Amino acid sequence: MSWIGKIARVGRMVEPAPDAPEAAVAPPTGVTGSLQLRHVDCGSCNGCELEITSAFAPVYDAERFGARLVASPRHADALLATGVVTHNMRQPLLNTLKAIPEPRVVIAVGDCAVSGGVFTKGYGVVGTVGDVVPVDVEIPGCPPTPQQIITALRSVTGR
Amino acid sequence: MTTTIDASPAAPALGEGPRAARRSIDGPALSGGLTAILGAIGLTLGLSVIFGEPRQLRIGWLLPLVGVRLDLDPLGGVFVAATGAVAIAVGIYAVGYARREHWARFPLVTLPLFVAAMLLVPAAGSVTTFLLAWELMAATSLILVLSEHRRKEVRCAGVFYAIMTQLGFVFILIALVVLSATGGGDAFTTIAANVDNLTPGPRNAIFLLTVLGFGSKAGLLPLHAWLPKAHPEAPSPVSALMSAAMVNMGIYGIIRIDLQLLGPGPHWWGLTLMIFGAVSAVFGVLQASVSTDLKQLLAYSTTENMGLITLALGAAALLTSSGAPTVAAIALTAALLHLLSHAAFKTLGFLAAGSVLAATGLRDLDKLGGLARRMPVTTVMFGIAALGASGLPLGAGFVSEWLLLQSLIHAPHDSITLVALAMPLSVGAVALTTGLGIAAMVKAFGVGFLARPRSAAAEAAREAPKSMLAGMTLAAAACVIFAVAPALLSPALQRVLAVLPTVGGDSAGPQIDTILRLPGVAGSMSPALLAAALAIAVLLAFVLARWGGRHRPPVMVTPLWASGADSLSPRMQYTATSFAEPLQRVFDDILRPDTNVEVTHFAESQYLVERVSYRTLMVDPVEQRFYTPVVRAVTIWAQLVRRAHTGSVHLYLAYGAAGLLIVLLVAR
Amino acid sequence: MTQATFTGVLDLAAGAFLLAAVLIVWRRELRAMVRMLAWQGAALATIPLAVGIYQADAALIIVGVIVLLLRAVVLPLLLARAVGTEDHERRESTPLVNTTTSLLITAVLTVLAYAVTRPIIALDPSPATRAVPAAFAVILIAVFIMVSRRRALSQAVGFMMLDNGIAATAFLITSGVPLIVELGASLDVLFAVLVLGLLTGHMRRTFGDTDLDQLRELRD
Amino acid sequence: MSALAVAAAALQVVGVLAGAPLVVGGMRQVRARLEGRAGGGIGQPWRDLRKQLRKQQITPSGTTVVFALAPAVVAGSTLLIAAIVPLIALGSPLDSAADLFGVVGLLFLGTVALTLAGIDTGTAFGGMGSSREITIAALVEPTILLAVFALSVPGGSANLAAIVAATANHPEQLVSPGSLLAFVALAIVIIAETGRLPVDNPSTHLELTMIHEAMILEYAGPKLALVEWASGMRLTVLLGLVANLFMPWGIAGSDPSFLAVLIGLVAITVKVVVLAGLLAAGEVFIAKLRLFRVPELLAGSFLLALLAVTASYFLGTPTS
Repeated sequence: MSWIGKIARVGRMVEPAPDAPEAAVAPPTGVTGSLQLRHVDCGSCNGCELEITSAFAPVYDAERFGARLVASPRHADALLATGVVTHNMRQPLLNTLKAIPEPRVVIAVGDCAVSGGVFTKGYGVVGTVGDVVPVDVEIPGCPPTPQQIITALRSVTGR
Repeated sequence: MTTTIDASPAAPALGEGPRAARRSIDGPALSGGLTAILGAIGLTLGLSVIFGEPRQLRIGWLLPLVGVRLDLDPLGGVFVAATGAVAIAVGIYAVGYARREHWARFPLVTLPLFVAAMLLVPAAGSVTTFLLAWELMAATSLILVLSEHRRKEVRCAGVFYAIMTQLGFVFILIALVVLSATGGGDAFTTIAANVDNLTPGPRNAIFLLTVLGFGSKAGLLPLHAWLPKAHPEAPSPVSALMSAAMVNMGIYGIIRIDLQLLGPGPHWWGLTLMIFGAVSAVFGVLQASVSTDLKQLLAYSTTENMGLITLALGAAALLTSSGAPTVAAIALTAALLHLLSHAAFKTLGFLAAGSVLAATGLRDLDKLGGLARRMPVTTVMFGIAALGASGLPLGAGFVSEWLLLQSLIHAPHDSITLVALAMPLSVGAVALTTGLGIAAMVKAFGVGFLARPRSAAAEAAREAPKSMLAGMTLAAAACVIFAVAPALLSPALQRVLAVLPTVGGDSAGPQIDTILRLPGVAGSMSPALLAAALAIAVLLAFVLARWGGRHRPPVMVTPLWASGADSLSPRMQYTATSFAEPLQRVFDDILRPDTNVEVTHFAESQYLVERVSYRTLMVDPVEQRFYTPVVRAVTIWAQLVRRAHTGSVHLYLAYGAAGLLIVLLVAR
Repeated sequence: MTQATFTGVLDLAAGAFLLAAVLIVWRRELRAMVRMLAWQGAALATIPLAVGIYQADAALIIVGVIVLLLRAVVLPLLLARAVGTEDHERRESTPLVNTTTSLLITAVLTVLAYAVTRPIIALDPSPATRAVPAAFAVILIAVFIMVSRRRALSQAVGFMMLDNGIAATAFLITSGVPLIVELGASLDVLFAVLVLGLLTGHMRRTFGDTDLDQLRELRD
Repeated sequence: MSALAVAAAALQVVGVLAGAPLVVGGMRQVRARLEGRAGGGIGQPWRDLRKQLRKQQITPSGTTVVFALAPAVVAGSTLLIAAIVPLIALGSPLDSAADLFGVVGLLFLGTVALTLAGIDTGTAFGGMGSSREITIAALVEPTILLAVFALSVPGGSANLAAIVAATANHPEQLVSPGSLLAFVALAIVIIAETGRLPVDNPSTHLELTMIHEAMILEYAGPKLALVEWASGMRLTVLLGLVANLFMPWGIAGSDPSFLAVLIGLVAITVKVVVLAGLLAAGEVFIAKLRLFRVPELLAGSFLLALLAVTASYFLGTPTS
């Protein structure tokens, strides 16, 4: 009983959506408003992961723009890569990208993924995500805010 | 008999030369051909009896005093025809199989004999002839089981089989001797005429003894344990014959003696049969679903299916005695149809398993896999058999299981409490059996034939030779008929039902047309229409999947998704053991697997694990509880008897003389 | 109240009565069990109420109201108070027979109840007696609960279910028990629950929880 | 069999095809709203489907024709069920071709096809999902058949039209214990068969807790679309079936008029929407059961189904 009361009290906690951003790339298949994402942590400090999590949580609710995280790259349209690419994660990153059916988009999340951030030229680091796979959309920030992530996702879903 | 060739590849080359020169005849072809011809004769004879007049044959000189008496009526005709049909497929298959496996002369000779004995059993018209044929069948099958007697497991299975089959024979012998003594004659017809003189005491005793005896042949609990041992160890064509034809003889015995001769009995007869059937079905399928040996799985599935048939027979008996002959007729039709379809899909299953065994030398599902690419025809064949065994629509077993369920739900429930209580529980048992049967067959087909090979032997598998494929194709054709067009069998079934006394002539059983309709109760189903509609629906689904196709990039072949790693090794696949593990855990209390976990710690710290070994062994709990004591008792007895065996011929003569004296004194 | 409605209400009450018993077997949480027990009491009270209204018998209606108060409100409240506040007290942690098996045994017991009570129904087939098997099944299930549960409170729940079952059987077979008999029986139960409550409290003070296996220690 | 009855059956198939993604979307939307989110909208599954249908088809190396065929078999068997069961009108031309047992068989045929596909991939997750799915399916079967049994007692037949017609003619049977127990039992098995909470979590990302999702991890593009679509259709058809078995109001007769078909369509839409909404709302309050506690749930539902049969046997006989 108390749960029903809680649901009623809380109501909608989602932030109002700002206007849709300009499209960064055309929607991969021509269908707007649907984007399944496979997330790969290439060597992140988990800061970006936390922000991604909250982007999909009730307050920011990325799902209302058609984005959804999925378990298998086979189900995905886009690769969400976080962190600098370490030696150990280079091959898994390539494998994951290869497993995603065409047409596909690569989104680099966070300063490390985009430019290397504080880990640039570290001994275990191969380079940025862009050094390993072709990146279509970049989300700068250390870590980027959920709002930034959502804006970037909307620029791909077109919704 | 000593020209047995070992399995080692070098041996045939050495042995082949001189033998080929000595015997110009082709043993496998002759034996297989003879088997198939015998089968064809049986099939024709059976069908001619079903549609024509009963046939009789007396050979007075063959047995002293009573002679051999063969009476073939439509009921026997069904079994003769079914055995014949199985033998045709097996005979053709055996040609290639015996060549590939280099059978010795002894099994080659025995194979047609075995088929002949099985054809004689349902044709027997008197107790003596019946017992003679029964024993001939048991002996020949034992020889065939022991074909590969060099392996220890085979010998062990052989001993088990010999003891259990003779134990069953003793039950049948006692029962039939009592029956013929009280029935005033040797011939079944005489007994049938006098059977009303039987008092309930001996009648019930005969019923129980025959159910036990015939049940042991049919693989029913608790006398089933020889079956999953002997059937897998026999060469595959023999397994097919035993599992698809020989077990039927147990059912035949129950129908002939208990339902027809002793005829409508009290309620508890039907109930007893139902309980035996339900327990066997559930236990059999449970063992099959956790078994990892392809042939053993099929053997347990035989126990399951015989259980279902017995359940249907019991339901028919119970319904007859509660005054519902129309529904009883449905149950009986279900039993007969399931018997026939089981013969078809089990033949196919064992023959396909034999192909796998011949191609890889493996029966262990944990080592198989990937055969779909290497042995495509065999895979399709096993798929058809597995679909039939799982009782799903489009499978051979669906129609009969549907009939069985219909008969159970339409049982009259307002008059007799027993019926009202037995039927829901039976539906539960049948449903659990079907559900677990699906799991077992998915495991056998999926793990055994799909995915990637789990061993080098499976990797190197090659498709079976033509004659083996031909035999399997015949059986597969039969399966398809049962699955899609059971209407073709309808005339034969109607004729047989008409002669069965429990049902009676006037209520002729369900109408099996394109659309199956049940008489007296509302219910209909059409396997053919269903198949056609499903085909259309699947095509529709394909068309749907083409929608938007012009936007698509070309199809890509990529390696499996290995969660980011470079590749998956075949050892990372689920095996049969792991596949069945959830079921094994759910039914832990019944299966009681022997599990053992050993954890070895590093010497430095007990928090660091060096090695974990996990071992689980599936043992048949019934076997452990009931059989080991029996076998031990027999062994002790044998030890005692051994003391009388001194080796002295004089003493043996004295035993003989003493025995003769005792007989004379008693019979005085 | 027409005959059809009466039969319907009676059937539903019997069904709910049995269902509550099944759910008590199913659930492990003691609070949930007590709640189910209250529902069962309500279903039980429906029987004399329905019979009373159908036959226009004021005494039966009074009995029904008393039963409703006592078994759906007072006794469950007492039991709920006895349910410990500590976390580990709230569940039937490890019943002697696991839940799946318990449910299957319940199935068998129900079927048995139907088989056993058949002759009784045959004596006087009426809508009321046809519901007797459900009441009898509850008696068997109650005994099973008392056999298979560890906690003293589960035992109390089982005991009350047993009494519910007996009362229901009595209502259904005789179409109403004399007021005084019902009152006496209900008082007995009340006392029994009070005694059980005291005992449980005592056990908790002595052993720290109410696992009945602890009583074995008293033997030594 | 009139032309309109055939048209009604065809309409059922088309309706299920078009409506299934909307039902799934609606359920997600209900869940989102109760969680305080805005949600993707009811049309989201349709957008996902259209997108997946335009994506590249992938054949994982080593898979056989079983893997390629399974989605079509699942979808096909579900479409066939949609044509058989009385959703809009009673007189489906296929009604005499399959009764409720046949429908259950078709349902399992689809399950088996997908299970085999899961094994066929040869990945650890595929095998794991298949193993769990088939275990649950095996344990569901007794309940489902007993529930069918209980349902067939009042009408004296397991044919769907007969059951629905019997309930429509005697609505008072609905409040009998037998009928109510059968409803609960059937609801539990449908939840188990369609992979909803608490048996399976359809929106999980964690492979180790997956059942249905684990089997289809290797599917991509149009095949994935077909599988997702089929599982939505499965849910829709079963919800519609339950709705009409227990609340057959508004369904058109076996020889319907145009207006009756229209009313039937509206009625079934309303019923399915209400049921789906309730199911989705209920799911918010429960967590997934541990895999080895699922047998408890299924044993419970088996017991309920058995009680349903005995209740309708012993209580349902009319007083003389």
